[in-house]
Amino acid sequence: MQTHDAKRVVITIEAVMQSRLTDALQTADVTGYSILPVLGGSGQSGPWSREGQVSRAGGMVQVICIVRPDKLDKLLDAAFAVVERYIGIVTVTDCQVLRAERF
Amino acid sequence: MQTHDAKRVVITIEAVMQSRLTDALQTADVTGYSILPVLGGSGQSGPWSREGQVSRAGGMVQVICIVRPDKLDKLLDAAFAVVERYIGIVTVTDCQVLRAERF
Amino acid sequence: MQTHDAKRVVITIEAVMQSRLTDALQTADVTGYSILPVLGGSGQSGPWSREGQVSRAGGMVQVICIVRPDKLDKLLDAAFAVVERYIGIVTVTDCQVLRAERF
Amino acid sequence: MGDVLSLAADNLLSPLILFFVLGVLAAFARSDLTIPEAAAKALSIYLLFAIGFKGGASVAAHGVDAGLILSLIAGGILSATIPFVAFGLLRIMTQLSTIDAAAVAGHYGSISIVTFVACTSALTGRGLDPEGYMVAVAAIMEAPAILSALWLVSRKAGGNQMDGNLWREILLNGSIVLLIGSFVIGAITGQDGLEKIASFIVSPFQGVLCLFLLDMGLVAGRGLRDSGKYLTPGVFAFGMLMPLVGSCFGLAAGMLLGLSTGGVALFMTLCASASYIAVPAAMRVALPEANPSIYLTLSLGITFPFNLTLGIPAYIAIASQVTGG
Amino acid sequence: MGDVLSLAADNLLSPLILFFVLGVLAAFARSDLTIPEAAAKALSIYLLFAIGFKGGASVAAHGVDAGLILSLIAGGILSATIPFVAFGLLRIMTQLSTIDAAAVAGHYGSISIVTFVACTSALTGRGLDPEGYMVAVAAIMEAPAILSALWLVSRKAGGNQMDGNLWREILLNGSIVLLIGSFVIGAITGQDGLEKIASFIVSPFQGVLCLFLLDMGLVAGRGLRDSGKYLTPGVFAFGMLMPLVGSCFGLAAGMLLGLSTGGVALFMTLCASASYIAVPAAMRVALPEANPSIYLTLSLGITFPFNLTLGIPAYIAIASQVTGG
Amino acid sequence: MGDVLSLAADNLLSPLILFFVLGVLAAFARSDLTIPEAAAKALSIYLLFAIGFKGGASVAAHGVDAGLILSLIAGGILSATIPFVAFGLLRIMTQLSTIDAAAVAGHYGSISIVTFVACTSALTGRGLDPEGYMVAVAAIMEAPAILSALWLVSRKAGGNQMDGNLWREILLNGSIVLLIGSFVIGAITGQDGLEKIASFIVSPFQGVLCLFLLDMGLVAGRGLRDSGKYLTPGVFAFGMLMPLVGSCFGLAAGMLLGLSTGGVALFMTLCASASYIAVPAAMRVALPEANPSIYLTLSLGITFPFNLTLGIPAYIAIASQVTGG
Ligand SMILES: Nc1ncnc2c1ncn2[C@@H]1O[C@H](COP(=O)(O)O)[C@@H](O)[C@H]1O
Ligand SMILES: Nc1ncnc2c1ncn2[C@@H]1O[C@H](COP(=O)(O)O)[C@@H](O)[C@H]1O
Ligand SMILES: Nc1ncnc2c1ncn2[C@@H]1O[C@H](COP(=O)(O)O)[C@@H](O)[C@H]1O
Ligand code: NA
Ligand code: NA
Ligand code: NA
Repeated sequence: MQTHDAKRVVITIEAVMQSRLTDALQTADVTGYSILPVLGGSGQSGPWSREGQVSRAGGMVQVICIVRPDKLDKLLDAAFAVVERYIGIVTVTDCQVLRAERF
Repeated sequence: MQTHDAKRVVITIEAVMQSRLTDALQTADVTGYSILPVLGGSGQSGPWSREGQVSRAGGMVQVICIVRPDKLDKLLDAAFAVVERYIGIVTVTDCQVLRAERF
Repeated sequence: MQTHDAKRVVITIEAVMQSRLTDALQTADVTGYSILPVLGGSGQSGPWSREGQVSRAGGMVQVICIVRPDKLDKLLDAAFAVVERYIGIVTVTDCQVLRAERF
Repeated sequence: MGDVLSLAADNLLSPLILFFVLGVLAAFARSDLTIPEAAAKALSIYLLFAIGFKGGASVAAHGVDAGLILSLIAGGILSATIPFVAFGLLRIMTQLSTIDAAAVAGHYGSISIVTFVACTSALTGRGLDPEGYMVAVAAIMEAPAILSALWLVSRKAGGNQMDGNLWREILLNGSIVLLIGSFVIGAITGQDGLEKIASFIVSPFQGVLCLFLLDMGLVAGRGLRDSGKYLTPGVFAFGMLMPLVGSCFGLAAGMLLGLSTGGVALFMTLCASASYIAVPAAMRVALPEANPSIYLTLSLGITFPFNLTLGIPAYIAIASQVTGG
Repeated sequence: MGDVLSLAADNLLSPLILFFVLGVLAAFARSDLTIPEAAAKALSIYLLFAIGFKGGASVAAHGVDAGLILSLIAGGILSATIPFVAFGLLRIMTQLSTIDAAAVAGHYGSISIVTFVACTSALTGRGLDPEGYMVAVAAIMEAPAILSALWLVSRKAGGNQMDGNLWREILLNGSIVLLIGSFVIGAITGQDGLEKIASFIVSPFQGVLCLFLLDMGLVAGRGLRDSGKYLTPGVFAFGMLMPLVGSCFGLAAGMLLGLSTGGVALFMTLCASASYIAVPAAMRVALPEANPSIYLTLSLGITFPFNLTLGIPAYIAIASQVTGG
Repeated sequence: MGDVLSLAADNLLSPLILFFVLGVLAAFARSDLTIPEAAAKALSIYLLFAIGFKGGASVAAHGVDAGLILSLIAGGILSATIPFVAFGLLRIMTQLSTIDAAAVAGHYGSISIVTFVACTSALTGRGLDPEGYMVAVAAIMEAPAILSALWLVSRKAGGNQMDGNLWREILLNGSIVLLIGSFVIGAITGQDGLEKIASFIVSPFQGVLCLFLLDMGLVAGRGLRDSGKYLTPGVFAFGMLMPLVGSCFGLAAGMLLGLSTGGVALFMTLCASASYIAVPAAMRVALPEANPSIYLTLSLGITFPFNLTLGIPAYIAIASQVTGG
């Protein structure tokens, strides 16, 4: 099966920042992303969990973007501008995609 | 620690297609997969969100399969046959696994 | 944008073992991880689903750790000690991260 | 006409409608007010459970008669027929492609259970209790329209979208199974069963419905906000004309069947309402090329609020007039 | 015997049982009807909260007596003992490995709170109110069986499966904490407290229970569908014989303690029922080699419906006979 | 004083407090008892819906008077003012950085709706029904404190943390929209509307509140367990002194406005309570450098239980004394 090179960018970010991040992605011409829930975790500021929470503060989401390699830098610049002052982890992995015409 | 080469295939697909995809995987001898929820996202057809939704239409899931490299092609063929006419993104990443005997 | 090499370790493990795994990670000096829900899946022991479930038995979670390459072995040893007797899949992928100073 | 307007004014200030409006406004204002998916599904399970059970218990109380069987048959036929009318209207009024038009048409043959419930409570409030078995008619009407929609496409575009799996999914759709299942259990256990669980399914019902309508307002508002662009004038007009056309079929059927005033009004409402749960899911599988933004926005964003606010009072007024009830 | 059958027939047509059956049928037919995980958990939290509180309030009303303490002790002993009986039976009747047999045995020493509730409402419906403190007995019986199961394995297979964490997890299991906590709060606040929240925990209780049984039917049906292959004739027979054997222990204990008719029937039911929440989670941690499909399918797919349909009426009939109640 | 203590003792043994305590204990003991996120959100939506609607219906019943407008203005001013007092106290009593102190201060200007409800039910239990419009005052007080906190930071640290998005998020926060929306709907539909949904929002209210307090206990206990280290003696003392200071402002305002005894006690409670839903979310966006463990632990782990147990009885006693009610 024919596949194409692409980059898989995973941005783990606070739920309160989600719409700011996706707005920034939109502005950087990244219109494709999927959002996954994060149940809990731990980092420099200790452990947390969504269980029983009512407030959006203190929860995180994962925003996953599959992009063509040449769009990566613009995406990372946009993402970095949002996560800079905030908690947030950005990882980039090489991947292969089917149907590159969809990106 | 001893690790083994494997492929990590992530198929983001509409929730209504989930059972069709897993049936196709089963038929292609891929019996191991995990399914993750997707909260929302955006693509060529605009943004969507699971919040407040009652219908399964309009939601997506992520189906993740870890497979031995030699099983990849069969998996991709099976996945492609299902996603072809539908919304769906298939990415493949190289990875290392512990305990390859389990695959 | 400047990025740094890192390893993305994804451990899919039974929900009942989650706290044991994160305790083991903590002991192995891995203090950063995020936990994602898993809705269902299939493996050697057949299909399962969280839908309608009340018990934690029979559900899984994904624990994702981004670590510096030199910390990988310690992490894998710690994870292996926990998953050894249990159901669990450990994959390692190479990735690039922004802001390596946070790890 | 004055009567319809006063009924409609009354209706517009009921908590049900106002909570729907609150949801739409909150979505337009981009408030972060949301109902979690699991909670929305739980609300909808509660409603189907309660509606089905109460319908069944009422059948147990009033007995099965020929009207039941004939109404079921009429419901099935109407659900299968109305999509053709809708398709014709869409071809005249809009520029939608065959596939999009067929998908939309399927929604209008099927029904919206919340519209059904809103009509039932308006009727009960006026002492016009409908036949209990109308719940079963509602359940029957969910599916046939889907087949008509698929037939419309296959006739024009060729190809067969149906497989065995899809058949099962349509007929054993969760909401159909729960509605019919609860109806049957209500019919078996009758008033005894109803008494046992009345303080769960009867007394809090209106309040739960308010919350559910808030959620529907949020979802509809989000849809209108993001997909309002698909609502060309023709499409928009269809969304308000079609329920009126559908209701005429319901009126005719209800009169032929000799239903009570409440029953006729409810039959009109069923024919006028459009699905937004079962049919969209089936359409995604069978007609993935159809644009979901069009059918969802039309059904949930235009026709649902139209029926809720103006339609139901009109159907009740007409049914009262015609049956002399 | 005729009495049991008529009781059973009555019981079989109650909404509770019928909703369980609906769930099983929907799962077998592969309907996509499901209750979201969060909603199912919320239902179970509601039930534990209500059961515990009502039990505590009833103890506050009737006062603590020696029966309470003795019943708790008896419950603990029975929970620890019954697994040995179950293990023996499994060795005779089935080919299960030591580890699988021990894991199954642990489930039968522990209890199912929904079976408990179903029995309580059957009793209340017949005017045979059981002692309020039976709730506390139920809570006490959750855990000891787990230790017996582990002891059975360590004796045969060597090795020690317990660590401090597991102890804490078993004893501070969410369902035990909520049940005992609500019981204590109910006992402290008494009738005053109960009055404040009665319209939340008393009146809607039966209805919520119906929904929960629907969910249990869905889960049990899915289990039977996917794992029915593990049900060899021996295993299947065990799932129906063991509750009867267990109930005899409960009968003996209830008579020795001098409980009321309702109390005896309830003790029989507790001994007859098998866990499907707390014990499976503990077994996954302590005995990962045991096959969960076997113990879950047996407990939820065979013994639970057996007790619900035939067991409870039988236990009530026997208890009535024996106590002359 | 003796009066306060007896009120407090009464209060301490109410189901509400006891379920909160159960949650805290379960979290400390690391029990796996948890309420799913979706269920907790559903509970909070129910509470806001019911509180708002009942407040609006009560305004409809008693009519709008000048007191309503003046109370709203007073509430807005107090919410904006109290953070400055809190900030001053924090500078004196603790070593917190400017940013952390400002973030904490913002929480104390805003309000906790559950504390509000707990006070309302204590008042109703004593026949001291407060003015219905206090719900609107509570809603108004949610947001201004946030602006004061941001102003405190920008004055000291320079830079502007506000953007248009944040404004919208603060003012159209889900809980504010639902509370005000339900209030308005309650006011429009009045007693008629209330009667329709009373068995959903009135009768089960106390029971739902118990479950919600259990959840808050679990979350607060987890916070204290994991972040107790941030509670230096000064911070800890602030968490109990600040509500008393805030309540004095509420007392003064309530007296000036000429509110009823219940109204004064409720105004004191609003000023004494600290936010743990809306403000933390705004602070994460506007002041990401502030440590959430500090403000959440203080607000939910110290001040909330302080008000629930000792504060509310004290405020009621003082209000009764001062108004001679
Ligand atoms: N190395 C990591 N790998 C995966 N997730 C992480 C990592 N570090 C931080 N996180 C996530 O980001 C959150 C905030 O991190 P921190 O700011 O370090 O407390 C954590 O609670 C985790 O959910
Ligand atoms: N490039 C992408 N990266 C991640 N997810 C995507 C991407 N493109 C599409 N998706 C997901 O697939 C859904 C449908 O995409 P589309 O068909 O382009 O509207 C989107 O709403 C996203 O959830
Ligand atoms: N190859 C795989 N890829 C992804 N997930 C898997 C794979 N194998 C197993 N799993 C997950 O692990 C669970 C237990 O696997 P097993 O022990 O093989 O039954 C499955 O139900 C899946 O959720
Ligand atoms: Na229709
Ligand atoms: Na038992
Ligand atoms: Na305050």
